[in-house]
Amino acid sequence: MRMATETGVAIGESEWEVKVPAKKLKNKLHFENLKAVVMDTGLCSRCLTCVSICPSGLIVTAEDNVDFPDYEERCLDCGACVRVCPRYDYKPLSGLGDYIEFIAGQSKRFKGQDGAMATELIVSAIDMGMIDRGLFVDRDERWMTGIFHVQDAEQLGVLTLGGTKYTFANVLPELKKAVMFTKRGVGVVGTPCMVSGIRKLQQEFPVFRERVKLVVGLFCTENFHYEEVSRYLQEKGVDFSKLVKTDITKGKFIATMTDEEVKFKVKELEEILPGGCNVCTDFTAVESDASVGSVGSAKGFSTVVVRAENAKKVINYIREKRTAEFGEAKPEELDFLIGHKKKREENIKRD
Amino acid sequence: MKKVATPEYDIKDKLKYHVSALSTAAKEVVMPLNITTHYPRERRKWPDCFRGYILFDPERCISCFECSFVCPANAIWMKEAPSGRYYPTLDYGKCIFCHFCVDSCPGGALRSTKIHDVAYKNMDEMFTHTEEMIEPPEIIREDEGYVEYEIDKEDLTLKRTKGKDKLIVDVAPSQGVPMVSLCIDRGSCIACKVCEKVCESGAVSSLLDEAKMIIKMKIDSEKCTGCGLCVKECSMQILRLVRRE
Amino acid sequence: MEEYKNANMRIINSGPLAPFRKWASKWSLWPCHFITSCCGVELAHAFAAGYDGERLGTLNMGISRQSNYIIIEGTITRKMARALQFVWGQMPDPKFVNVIGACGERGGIFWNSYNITHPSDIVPVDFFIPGCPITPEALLRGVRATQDKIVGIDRKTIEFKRVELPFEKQLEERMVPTSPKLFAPTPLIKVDVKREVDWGKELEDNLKNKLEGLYESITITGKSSIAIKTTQENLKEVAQKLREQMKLDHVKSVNVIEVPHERKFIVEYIISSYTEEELMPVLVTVFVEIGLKDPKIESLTSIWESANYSEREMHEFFGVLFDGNKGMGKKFILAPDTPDLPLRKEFKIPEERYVFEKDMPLDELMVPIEPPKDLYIPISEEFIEEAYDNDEIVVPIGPHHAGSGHLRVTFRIKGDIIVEAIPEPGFVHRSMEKLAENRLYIQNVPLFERLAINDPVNMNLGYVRTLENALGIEVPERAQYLRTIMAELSRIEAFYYDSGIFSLFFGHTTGFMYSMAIREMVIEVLMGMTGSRSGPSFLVPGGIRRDISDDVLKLTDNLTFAIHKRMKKFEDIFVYNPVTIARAKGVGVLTKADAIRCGIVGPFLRASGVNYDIRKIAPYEAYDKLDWEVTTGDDGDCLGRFLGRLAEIKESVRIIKQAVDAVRSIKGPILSADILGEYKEAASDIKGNFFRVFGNLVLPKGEWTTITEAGRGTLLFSIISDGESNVPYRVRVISPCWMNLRGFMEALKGARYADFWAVYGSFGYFPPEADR
Amino acid sequence: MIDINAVISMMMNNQVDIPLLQPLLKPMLEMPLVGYLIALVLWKPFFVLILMPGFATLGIMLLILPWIERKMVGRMQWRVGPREISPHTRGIIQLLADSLRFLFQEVIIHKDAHRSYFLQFPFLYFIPVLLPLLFINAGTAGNPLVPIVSDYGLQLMVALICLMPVFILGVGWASNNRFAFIGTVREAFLYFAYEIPFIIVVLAMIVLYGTSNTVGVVNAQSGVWWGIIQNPLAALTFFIAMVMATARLPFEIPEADQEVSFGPFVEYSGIAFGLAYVMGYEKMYVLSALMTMLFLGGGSGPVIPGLGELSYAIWFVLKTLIVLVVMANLRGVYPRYRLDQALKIGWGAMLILALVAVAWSLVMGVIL
Repeated sequence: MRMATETGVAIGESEWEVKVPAKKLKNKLHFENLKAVVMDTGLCSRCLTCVSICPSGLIVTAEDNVDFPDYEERCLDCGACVRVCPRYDYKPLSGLGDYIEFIAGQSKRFKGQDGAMATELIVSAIDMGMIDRGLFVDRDERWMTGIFHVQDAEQLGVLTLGGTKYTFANVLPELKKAVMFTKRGVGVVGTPCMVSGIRKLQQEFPVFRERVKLVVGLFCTENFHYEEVSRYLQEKGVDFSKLVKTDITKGKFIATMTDEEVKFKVKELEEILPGGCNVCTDFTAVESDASVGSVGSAKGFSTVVVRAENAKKVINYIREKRTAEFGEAKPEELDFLIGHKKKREENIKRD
Repeated sequence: MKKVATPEYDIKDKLKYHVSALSTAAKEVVMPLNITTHYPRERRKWPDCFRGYILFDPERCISCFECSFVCPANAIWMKEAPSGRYYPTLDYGKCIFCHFCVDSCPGGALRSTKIHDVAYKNMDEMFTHTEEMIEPPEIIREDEGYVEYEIDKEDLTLKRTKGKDKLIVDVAPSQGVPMVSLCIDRGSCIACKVCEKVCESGAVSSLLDEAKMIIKMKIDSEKCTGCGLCVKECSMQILRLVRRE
Repeated sequence: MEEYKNANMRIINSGPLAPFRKWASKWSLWPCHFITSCCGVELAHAFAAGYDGERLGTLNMGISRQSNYIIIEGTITRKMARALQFVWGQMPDPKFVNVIGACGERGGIFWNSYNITHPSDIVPVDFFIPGCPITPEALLRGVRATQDKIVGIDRKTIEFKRVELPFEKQLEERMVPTSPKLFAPTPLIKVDVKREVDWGKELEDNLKNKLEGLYESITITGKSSIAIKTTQENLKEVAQKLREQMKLDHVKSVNVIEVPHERKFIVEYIISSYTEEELMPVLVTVFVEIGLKDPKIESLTSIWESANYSEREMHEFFGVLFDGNKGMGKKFILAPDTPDLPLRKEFKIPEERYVFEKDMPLDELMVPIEPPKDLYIPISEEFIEEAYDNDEIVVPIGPHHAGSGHLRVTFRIKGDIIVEAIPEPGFVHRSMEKLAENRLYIQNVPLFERLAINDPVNMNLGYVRTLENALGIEVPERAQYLRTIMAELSRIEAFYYDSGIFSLFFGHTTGFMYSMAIREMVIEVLMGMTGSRSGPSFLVPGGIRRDISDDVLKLTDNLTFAIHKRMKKFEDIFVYNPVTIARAKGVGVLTKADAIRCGIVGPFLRASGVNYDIRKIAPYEAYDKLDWEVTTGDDGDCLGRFLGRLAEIKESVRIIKQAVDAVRSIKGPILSADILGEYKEAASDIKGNFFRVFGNLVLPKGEWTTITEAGRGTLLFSIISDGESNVPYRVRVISPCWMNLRGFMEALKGARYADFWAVYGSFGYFPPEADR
Repeated sequence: MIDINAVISMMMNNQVDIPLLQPLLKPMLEMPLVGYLIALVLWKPFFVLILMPGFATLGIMLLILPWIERKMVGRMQWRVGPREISPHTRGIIQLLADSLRFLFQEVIIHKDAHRSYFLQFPFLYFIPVLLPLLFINAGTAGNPLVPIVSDYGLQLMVALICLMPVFILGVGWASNNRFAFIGTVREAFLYFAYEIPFIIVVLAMIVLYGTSNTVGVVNAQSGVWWGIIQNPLAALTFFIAMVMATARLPFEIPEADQEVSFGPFVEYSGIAFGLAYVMGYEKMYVLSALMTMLFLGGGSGPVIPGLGELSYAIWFVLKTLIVLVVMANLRGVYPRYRLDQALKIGWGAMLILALVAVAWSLVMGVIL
């Protein structure tokens, strides 16, 4: 990339040591370990941390399931995937976590699902120069997710950036790219599993520690495989070409279309619930710098749980720039969903 | 600013210019300023910097792929030699003789000749294997002499010399700035050994210490040719090329 | 294909008279020179005074019926392929085919273009001659090889010696490196990146007043360039105001940038002025953003006629509908079977490969291309009907015609007067803009040189200067002078090529030979400097590739004296020949108003009386340090254009003389330290560090537009970079000939049929440059 | 019945006498058949028409002249012209190779062409080209070398020459091609532009010489009083008309290859084109011969010892050759006029010149 053309690089070292993770199953490839421990046991939350770190870049998502075709010969067996997988030795987190501030906010600049505060946070961080790019989940007209590197508030003119998508997105692989391209830092919005994946990456690798500056988590009940949810919704009579937004409130799944609305109980979606979400107990992205979600605040507002200093800085910046207005949020409203997810702990089979 | 007006000819000028044109032609018939090179029987003498067919010296090649990367026509594809290293092959069906490759070659393994007049019967012959690029090729020479264009303050004159012009110029092979690859962020290394696998000179080595469960990565700066492939390929971008002290 | 070849040989060898047949065919190969692209220039040299192919009995014919030998010169585009089929089919047996130039073999530098074909799929090729462009000697070698083949001598022209490669220690199985190209994910594309320069405040305010409430933003994007963002609705009004109140009277470029991930097109008009003294160097960019779905925008042709052809081009490339332009929905540059909307990002062209796998079949080296099947009729039936109703005849000239290179013009002629001339460019469209989007910045240097191989250095300079402006690099003084010398030499080359063609169009072969002889001298000098006859990719961002020795400079100095003798003879026998004057004077007149309206450029604009020369108004390199004059004229007819350029060439000689004297006293590096970075050793010769220095150039974010005065006029490069990828996001090239095409057609109106060639020659129209 | 001896004696009385060959011929003439043959060959009319300056010379000219043209123009253009085919003789056999190649090459007759005419015209063209030679006088004042002596020789020649363009028109019409049509129309336009001055000039010379008998014409130019000296204007006009008539540059308008790609001949290939290609040269030869006779004193010149009357023929051919070469070399000097300009010249300057020439002749005629 920026090879020797950039001047004044620190003289590095020509000898160094790297620790490799211990293998649970000996004389097996690391990936096979991962496969046995995480994927086959249905723990995999498809956060794609392994995909992002794999040096061979050959771990792929086939039909939304993480897979490594002919890993026997292609795998480099470096163990990176094992090092970074948040579920490899899984310590389920739950609850609200500790926070500095618990507020509701509504962006003046952006129209989103609710308050569009996730967008607001990232963009403000860009404006204040903390980061030079934020990762957003974009979707095409068929609601396939893609990642958008936002570098400028103007780019938020692309309407499909806002709004919740209840399907998985390859955020972390793009995060790797973003980290390699970035000059100041990267901000990212992700589901709780992704957040913990990022944290794992950061604790393992200084590069991510330095360059991922802002992690915004989302309140997440569950997330669906694109194939299945699309099939399911089409059965329900949802026309993707006309679909405007999807939302879950009051235990109801609401798909709003240009002309009509399709509603049904979230419970019904249980049947296509992925295994990873089935064992996920984290609703509020406890590890994030700031969590954002609709629950717990008035209509048109989104709840913001500020957990870390950098997020606090951004909030203050927003306050002084007045790009959003803030209101009261009620933590107790979250309790139901937190509890709902906490119940999933028993789905984890301990061996 | 200078204005150019087109001439108005009256009958007198017309006659004048008719005469001048005719007389010029007549003069040329009598004593022509001939500048023709009788090609098959004699060649123009190109300058030594002429960019023609390219020769290759495996001793100096560090397999850095730079010739292949820089080639605008993608005419240079690297081929694995018996020794397991990659050497360039050249496809004259694409080559545009820009010699970016020659200028790129840090070891000076590629060098230029003045061979340029070749006709192939089929396109497969135009692909030149590495083995064929080492020794200067034989081309049909029907020439008994060579012509030099000599431009003095008066005019261009042709200097004809008997004997065959030497097409293989020996220029000193270039030497790029010596570089060496180093790791600038040991912490972020995941020991994927891509650098080792991609290294053409075997300078990067890794040693697994079963007991302590660590891998010792090592770049032997003596062996390192500074080809920069590891730097390019490192998935964590933690290697850099720096000047060899 | 093989059996065709054998059939020809069988004819040659048949009958009791075979020996005579062989002998006759051998010594009487009349090439119907199939001028298709750059290599035509070197073909001209091979058959001109320098090498005189006629010695070998090969008399250039140019008419298929009477010739028995095709020399295919370089690129065969999808359009041209049809002409090739025609011409080859019309030639009487036995006939032979040579292909010269890499483009005609495995595609050369255009190997992954969407618009080329491989001649070997279309006609039976007897010999392939490598080179880009080939040297005349190589071409004659091809002729010799054909002669040998005819008389049955079968020998290889080159014999390689195989040397076994040394075995060393076996390295174990290794990975092969990936491509050096880096594409930033979802890049940020902005054409109006604000830059801090102490310029243009009052212009900005002026514009703001004039366009009150019509613009969204007005940004100063650099020295003497300013960007106005407006909306679809207001665009026309803005244009109107700029035209009337600001005297911005011509369009330099119409550009469309597709940003798929933001679901938008950016449509921009780069406009400037020929009438306002202080606005001349200013580039005003007016742009709007429109949605990706059925993009539609109001055409500005009614305001700026000069935008006409560029709009049609963009419509063809991107599918943006310019509402109100007559040419919408018609094929203009592309052939019927070239892929639609080729410049959209979703249209991918083949990727480079860097590794030759073990026992890989050789035909994988070539991108397989389906040769066109249908034969393609350009003229619509009703057009012909209409013509006949008005008692006019329809005469299509070209693409293969002794008098027109590779441009097709369809005439409606009443009596002897041209009523209407419909141009059809694109026979040499090699899709440079698309290719440039897929190559490293440095790899585009030779690519854009192929715009006009007879004016190589100026093309080269235009692109390199754009990179330098973007990177903010100051070229060392010595390099500046050397570049000036080369650029002027190349200007002389360009002129003498055009004047050669001009005289040939008048049937005056002597003028052609003299011009080519003078070019031969210039080439000798350029070759001494760069090492290549007409493809020196010698200029690089930050300077030149290597220093130039003093004896070559001496040679250059001599040239500036010696050239006059032969120039004089050329003038005596052709330029001031009464017949030439009679043919060219008062023919194809472009008035000043027309010239500005059609936005023609360069010497042809000056010949119409506009004092506009970029070397003066926005001096670059060493032009402001030297003493020279702009030449203009008032007549604007063919003769005026021609004599104006002639006078300009004399100025060029002056410039070279001064520059040579100056550069001798200037010592120092020829590559700027800013670009060399830590490779300081390369300051006088890049050898050995080329890729490391230039391989990973990344331009700063934004649009970078630079205009250069090339041999035939304004050469505009507009590079859009995202600031992260090491390949350009979009490159827009507006070459002089492309801008002149409109004026060319304008000048034809009302001229006589035979005047087409006078006008053609006087404009020095070089289709490869126009079609890009 | 014909008395063979009468015929023979008639021949014998009218022989080209070549002193050098006399000793050789004497015994041969004694022999029977061979004698007749020799007698026939040396019979003046036959000799002039068939051998020199007649058909045989014409044939050789057709092979040599283009070569001379290409070499001289080559010199003019700082190059060499045809060479490598026979380096030592400077490639003099180049035209042989070309014509052989044409002979062996496929003749394409495209489906829109009028087949029969398309093939006939190039051959028919020889008639108007060869017939004028019947009246050519290659001799000098006193002893003429002329096949047919006729009081209307010049008129007949002019009539036949004026027939030539008709065939070109036919060729163009037969090949039924857009460019052929344009070229043909141009030819037709030019035809009238040059024929009239041409005829008037010939008329002027008839007035001047007071006879239209080719013998008389040559007799009238005895000594140094060649026609060109007696009436230079006429000579000049005649020359220009000649250049126009043979469509040489700067009047190479009907078959301008850049503009109409050989106009009438665009569709011709192989030997058919070969014939079309030499048409121009045949016409050039005939016209130059006429010019030699009218203005350059026919075959007048110092008698080359030993060759006797043959030397006149040689002088005649040499003069013709000079005229030819001058004409051919114009190619290297001049670009091409536009059609309307050529017409302007034809109907304007040349016509005036021609009329002035007539006046001049009248004056001269009165004076002498």
